[in-house]
Amino acid sequence: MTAPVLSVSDLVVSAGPKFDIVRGVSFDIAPGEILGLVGESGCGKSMTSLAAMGLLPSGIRVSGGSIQLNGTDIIRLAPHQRVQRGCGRMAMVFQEPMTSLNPVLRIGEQIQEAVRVHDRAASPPARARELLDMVRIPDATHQLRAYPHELSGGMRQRVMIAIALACRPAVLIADEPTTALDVTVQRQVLGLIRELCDSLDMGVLFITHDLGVVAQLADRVAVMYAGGLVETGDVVPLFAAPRHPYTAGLMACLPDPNSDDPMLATIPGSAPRPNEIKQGCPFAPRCSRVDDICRRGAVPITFNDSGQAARCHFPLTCEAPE
Amino acid sequence: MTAHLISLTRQFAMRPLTTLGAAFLVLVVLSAVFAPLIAPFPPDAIDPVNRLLPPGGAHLMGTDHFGRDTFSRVVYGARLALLIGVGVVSFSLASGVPIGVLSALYPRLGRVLMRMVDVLMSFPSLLLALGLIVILGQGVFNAILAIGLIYLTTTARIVYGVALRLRAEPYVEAARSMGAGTWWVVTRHILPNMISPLMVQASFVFAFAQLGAAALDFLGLGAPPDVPSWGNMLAESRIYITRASWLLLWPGMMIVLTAFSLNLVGDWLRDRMDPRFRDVVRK
Amino acid sequence: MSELVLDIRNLRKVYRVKRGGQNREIRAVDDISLAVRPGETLGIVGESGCGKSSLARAIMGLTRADEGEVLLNGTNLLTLDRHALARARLHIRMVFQDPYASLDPRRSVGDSVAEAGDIHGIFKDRAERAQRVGEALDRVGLGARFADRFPHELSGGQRQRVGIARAILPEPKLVIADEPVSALDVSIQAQVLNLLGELKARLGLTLMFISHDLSVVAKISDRVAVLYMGRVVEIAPARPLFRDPRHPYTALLIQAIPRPDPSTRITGAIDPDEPPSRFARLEGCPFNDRCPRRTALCATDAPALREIEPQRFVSCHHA
Amino acid sequence: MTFERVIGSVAFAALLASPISAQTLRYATVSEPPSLDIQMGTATLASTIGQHMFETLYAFDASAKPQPFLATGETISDDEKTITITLRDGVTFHDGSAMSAEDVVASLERWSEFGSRGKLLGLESAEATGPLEVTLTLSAPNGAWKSMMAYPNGGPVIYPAEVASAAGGDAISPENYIGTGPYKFGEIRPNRYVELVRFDDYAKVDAPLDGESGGREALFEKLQFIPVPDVGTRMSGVQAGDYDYAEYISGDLYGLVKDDPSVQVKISAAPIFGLMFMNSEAGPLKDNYALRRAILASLNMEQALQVSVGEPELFKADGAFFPEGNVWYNEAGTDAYSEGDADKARALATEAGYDGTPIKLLVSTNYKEHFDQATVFTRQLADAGINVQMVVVDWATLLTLRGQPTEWDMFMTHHGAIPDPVLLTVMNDSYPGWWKSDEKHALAEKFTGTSDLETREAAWADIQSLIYEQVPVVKVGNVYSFDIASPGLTTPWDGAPAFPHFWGASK
Amino acid sequence: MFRYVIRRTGAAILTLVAASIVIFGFIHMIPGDPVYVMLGDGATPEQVAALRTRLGLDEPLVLQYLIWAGNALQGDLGQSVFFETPVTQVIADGAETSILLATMTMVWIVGFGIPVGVLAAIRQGRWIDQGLSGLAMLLASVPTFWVGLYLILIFAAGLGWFPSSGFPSIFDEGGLSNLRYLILPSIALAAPNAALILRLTRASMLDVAREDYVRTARAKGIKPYRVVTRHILRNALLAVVSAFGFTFAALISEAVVTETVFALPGVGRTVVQSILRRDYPVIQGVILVIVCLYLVINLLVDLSYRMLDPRVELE
Repeated sequence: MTAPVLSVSDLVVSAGPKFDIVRGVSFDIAPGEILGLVGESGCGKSMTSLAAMGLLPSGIRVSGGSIQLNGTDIIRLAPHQRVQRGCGRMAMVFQEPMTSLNPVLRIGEQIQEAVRVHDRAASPPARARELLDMVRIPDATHQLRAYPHELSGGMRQRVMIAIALACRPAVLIADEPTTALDVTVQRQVLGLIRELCDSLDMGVLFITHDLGVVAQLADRVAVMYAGGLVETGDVVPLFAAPRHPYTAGLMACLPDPNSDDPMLATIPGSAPRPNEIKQGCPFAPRCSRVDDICRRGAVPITFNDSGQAARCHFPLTCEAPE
Repeated sequence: MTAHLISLTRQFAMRPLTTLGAAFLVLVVLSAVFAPLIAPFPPDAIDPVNRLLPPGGAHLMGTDHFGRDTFSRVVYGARLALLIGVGVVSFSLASGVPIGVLSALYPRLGRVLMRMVDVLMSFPSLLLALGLIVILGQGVFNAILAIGLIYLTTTARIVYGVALRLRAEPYVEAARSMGAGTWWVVTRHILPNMISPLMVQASFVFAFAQLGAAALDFLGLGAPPDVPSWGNMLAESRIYITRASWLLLWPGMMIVLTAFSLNLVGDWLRDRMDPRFRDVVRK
Repeated sequence: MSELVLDIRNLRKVYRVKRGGQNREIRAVDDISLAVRPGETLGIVGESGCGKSSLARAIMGLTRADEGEVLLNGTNLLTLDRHALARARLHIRMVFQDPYASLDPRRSVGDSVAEAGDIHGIFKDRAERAQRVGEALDRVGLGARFADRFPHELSGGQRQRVGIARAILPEPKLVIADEPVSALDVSIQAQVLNLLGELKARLGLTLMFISHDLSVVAKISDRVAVLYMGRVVEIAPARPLFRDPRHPYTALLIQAIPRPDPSTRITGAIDPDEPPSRFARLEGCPFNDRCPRRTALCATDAPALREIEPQRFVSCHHA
Repeated sequence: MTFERVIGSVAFAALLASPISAQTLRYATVSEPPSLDIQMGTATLASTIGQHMFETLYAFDASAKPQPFLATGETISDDEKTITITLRDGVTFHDGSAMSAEDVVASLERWSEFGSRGKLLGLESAEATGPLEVTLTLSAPNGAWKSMMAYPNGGPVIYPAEVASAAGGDAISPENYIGTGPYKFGEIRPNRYVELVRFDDYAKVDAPLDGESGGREALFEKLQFIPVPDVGTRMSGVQAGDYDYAEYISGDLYGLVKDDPSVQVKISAAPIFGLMFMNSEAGPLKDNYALRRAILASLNMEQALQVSVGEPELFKADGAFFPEGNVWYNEAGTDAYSEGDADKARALATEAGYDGTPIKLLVSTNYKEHFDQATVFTRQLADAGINVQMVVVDWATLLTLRGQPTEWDMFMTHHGAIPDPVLLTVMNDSYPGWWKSDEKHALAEKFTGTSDLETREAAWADIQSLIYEQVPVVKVGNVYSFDIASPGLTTPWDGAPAFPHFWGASK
Repeated sequence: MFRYVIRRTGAAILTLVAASIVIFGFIHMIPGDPVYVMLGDGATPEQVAALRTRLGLDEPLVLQYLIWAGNALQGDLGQSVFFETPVTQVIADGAETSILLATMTMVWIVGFGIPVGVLAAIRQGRWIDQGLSGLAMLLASVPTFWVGLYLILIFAAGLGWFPSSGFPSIFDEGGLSNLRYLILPSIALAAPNAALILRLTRASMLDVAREDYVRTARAKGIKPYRVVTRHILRNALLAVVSAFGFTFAALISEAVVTETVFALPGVGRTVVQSILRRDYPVIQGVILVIVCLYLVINLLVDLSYRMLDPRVELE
């Protein structure tokens, strides 16, 4: 197994005293691997990614754990400090392609700006064109002179990826990069990310709420609920046999047009807000397998044979005999 | 309710300056209401022998060139400040809100009304007020009208902006999809949701009305000069600036502090407000 | 054939905008005809800008359609006078996309649910009003005690239930749900979809369900209409459509749905291929640019919607 | 370098860089001057500026006696109706032409026909009876004729005949400001200044300067009259050396400047006095002389003057309409002046049948003294149970309103120093207030019908008593305004004249 | 672009016409009579009537307006009743002072308001921000004339650093050093407006700082200084620029008072004086010119805004 490029362990992000948004998250990403971090809104997945990028909003800070990029602890370093210390090879693509580009600067300027920061040897215009080619934007020379508002959402997201690639990242964080796009366009952008991940051998942390996207794109999956990871594992076994009741519930919720059952499975209730989380398993109030023990103390992580980890007292056993 | 009160108290504690401002405003209101009890002298009692006395002794803030007690006049001045503020705010809201709301609801009418507002706004505000005063004649009521007209335009603009946004709100759309008429939409949805931007606007208008009234008074076209207003006190005392500069200090401070406090409170209100409207209300 | 609840005939809505000094048209709704039968759920699906929201708004009278008819139980809504139209709106109700913005933050849940009744004065007295509101809230699984709460006290799923309660209170003939679950988390989305299905079964609700998510639409609808650039490109019962799309666009759409199935992996990049600009093409099939099956005919002639087998309508020369 | 030092040094350098020319007199005026056509208007400022350009046939000497100026002398017929004036030879206008009898005739005709003061002369005809001789025919003897001819305010200054006859009743426009004075018109820049420049061909009277008469001499190259309405600004401007002379400094500032070595104080030699007119045409005061006397009795002028003027050196509560030392000074009727007796006033008011009807006192804010005095009066009258309502308007509105008898009962104004009682506004029947009682007319006839000084003095004393009896107007008191000048400015006079003049002045 | 300019200009002209009617109508509603004021105390009714006829005040209002508007189009704003000179000349005489005053004031506003607003924004929440924001609000709450009076008291009468009042032309003796006369007035005038610009700059900086694209810029690894100058400031200034029209109107209003306090021979004081003198033609002319100027400046502001922001299409 190759060494992870990004290693997050026991990350805690707080918005104030006794107000933890991310509660002890750990994961590793290997080069050329896409880790799908999946969870519902407010579960802390975006804060995890922003913490990793050093872009937490003011008032929110990392209060525990470590984040290592190629073995260097980069916690609490803002991106420009990482560049100064030579560990800046991490980039991020955001959810909203419409607002994530500066409206008054041409595409070319915005890409070249990133090139200048990271790649002093390269000629910015040439490199910018190269980057646009990499993200398969046709007619690159012309598009470099375009303003963001002249491009479609899908194109903008490609530009965002081009900007991210400017630092030749070891790790690319993509925070719901396709949520705002139409499905047909989403498919194209996902394909691009897969290809770049493979060809550039980068680690990708792909954050999404969409299990379908994770299933088709990610190599490994981490499921997040109420600020903590509930389950991690390789994509194939995890989707074949989720171990955490929450993961299983989520999958069941997805409408399957091929099923004849008019009703969908549901998870009763809704996810707690960070300040409402009580002792014990945060999923306990909604869990069908809940027992007294779930409401007390820390929940242990259990592993199965295929390395699938779940933080549950009563993980679902595979139907297949062990 | 108590919880609300506690959170309010906490918010004030976070902004000590705003708290001081609010306290000052309470003080101004109290002096306006209880002026006869607070003021040691009638505001128009003339005592030429004791004119232009420096602060101290029986006259806490000294006396003016008539020998009138400055402190008493400052206290009574709060009445006019309050009257002007309340008057201008009421006038500008009473006229600006219908104009803004109607313009937002009826785009055709709105184009005309907003163009008229543009015309009014293309006049420098003080000149507009001066012109009106000269036409209407001098007087407190006319000063209120004149200053109110200035803020009619800004209020109408802001209300227009807010109403446009509210009109596009899905819940307004929902009501319209149920067959709600304009009156229903305005009274049940638009006006109730406009309260907080209006409160912010009102506090700023109140503040700027103080400055506007002071400027009118200063040019001799505001409240009649026999009325003890802070602006009049400044205008009267201005020629004594080198000889009795304290005469300008007290009423000037009152104007500044009142406007400052109102601005602080307005800022605080705005910060508490729905962020969607913040950029509309901010000028 | 039973009487139609809603019969849309040749509906057209064109926005005119100035661009580069020229008047250009966006045909948001371009000659759409659709019918909704009693008790059925008609799904409308399409990508952003395909005209699905404009269609809903035109039916609701929130924007004025340029041409065509919207017949509700045989009455053309577009020719009604203001008062008659207002009353007609009691029978045709809407559930909105954003559960946060579609409830007035200053009105209690009860007031919001009762609003349509209040507007039209259908309650005899306060007691009846309270009772009806309670019933509606019960039906959506919230309970009458929610009537006194305010939207900010509710979760997203609860708000959307309020939105549904508001829609069903006047016992409408038709409910139009415009992306009712797209702002919700998956687990909540399932709850709301179930609720709609349940209400449909229990109240015999007739539903027009609009969404960009074909898998959701297919799940809940009896029939599905696929919209592209303001036109219906395919109408068919849900299951057959999903299994065997006849229009190349429907096929593309279905193929693009991310499936929670790691066996259908995304392996590499595809070249960009995006919906064309929303400005109207003047001739030919609107899908012409992207279509894998296009021929010379497609560039010149716009295909009509035709019934290729019972219940299946496709607008494609090559279907 | 600190911020303060930067600012300081910049300012210092700027000050060094701007020497103010010793050749220019910079005079800070209280307002923008109206037309400088002296014949037509009576604005003080117009006279102050205009007298440097335009000259009269006669001029007052230091003892306020008219002396020949552009004239050299006159003969008067026995019936006092025909006056033959001989003119000084060699006087040239600013346009280079020589002054002739025609110019004088045209000027006097225009003045007597259109000038508000000129009408009072009663000129029947003026004829050039020689190249340098003019014969005037009056409709009736007028004892004040020579004073009227010498008075520069609204007075008969001499213009070239073309200018005078072309203008007729209209104001002469600036390009036609052509006179015989030591300074000629330069330019008017609104809000900035009026500039006069030295007239090099000035024909100086060959006699020492004596008041306004005698040899006037232009020692400055230019005179600039700069409008500076704010009194504090006028004062600090002189203190800072920006202006050489500033008029109308507020009494309250006297204490600040009287011992200041950076200014010289020029107290006016000619007091002005406040007047409160009563309405003889309409309203509750129309012919209720008793009520008017009640009002008079309640007023304490000392207080009013103290408030409005401040410094005791600058006012005198004097009921006589002419200052002590003036030929027209007498104390007739002044017992009733400034009694300040609320009880007496109350009794008088009751006696006059006063029922508490509000009495409208029209006052403007443009003149602080008017407003201050009105405020004090209102208070004093209230103490005597007389209900006065101040109607505060600006001066322009007051001028309009006071022409409408139903709009007011009393109004505040002031009066400048004048050479003859005939020029008192209250003597004019058509002046707002419209005092035209039979008693007044009888006495006025006696007063103007002769040029015998003693008879006229006696008649004036009777008129003054009548004023205190019928109270068409209340005199507030003498106010000695003061001007200030830079220490280097030397003027040929000590007390500032009513219209400060700067011939013979230098710095 | 061209079409846009045409359209905006058309709209501005319409506004101007409406404004001119308002100006004309308002002024004729004013009670008080310029004729009385002109002729002074002793005027007779005949003189008054004669002068009124000469000034055309007897014509029907509509005719008077048409004549006035027609002449105004030809650059003739009539004769000042008081000065007996063309109104255009009266305005030209005040223009130098007012333009210089406005320019100097704008220098303070831009030179102080924007940098300090930026400083406050990048130190958001710290004591320096709280101090500056508080100061800004205080300045915005101070009447300009009061500041003016105290500036005179301290810097002119007290320290003697600057002249207290008046303003000789820079073309007269003293030349450019005469600008020192405008330092105190421009500071008094700038104070509240600079405070507003400061607050606006700060607020829009903070707004922009919350934008996604600023996060993108930071994610690129750009230094904070560059993020501020290149991404935040540039976009924030768009909002500030659009406020300049408003600032200009506020400047004119307050200049009326400031010019009165400092006895500056500017247009603002001319207006006040003319109102008091009932000099109709001057009031009409000055306000018309001011409104014109306001519209032109707003047009320029809009145009420059549109040129700075590529999102807005010029059509």
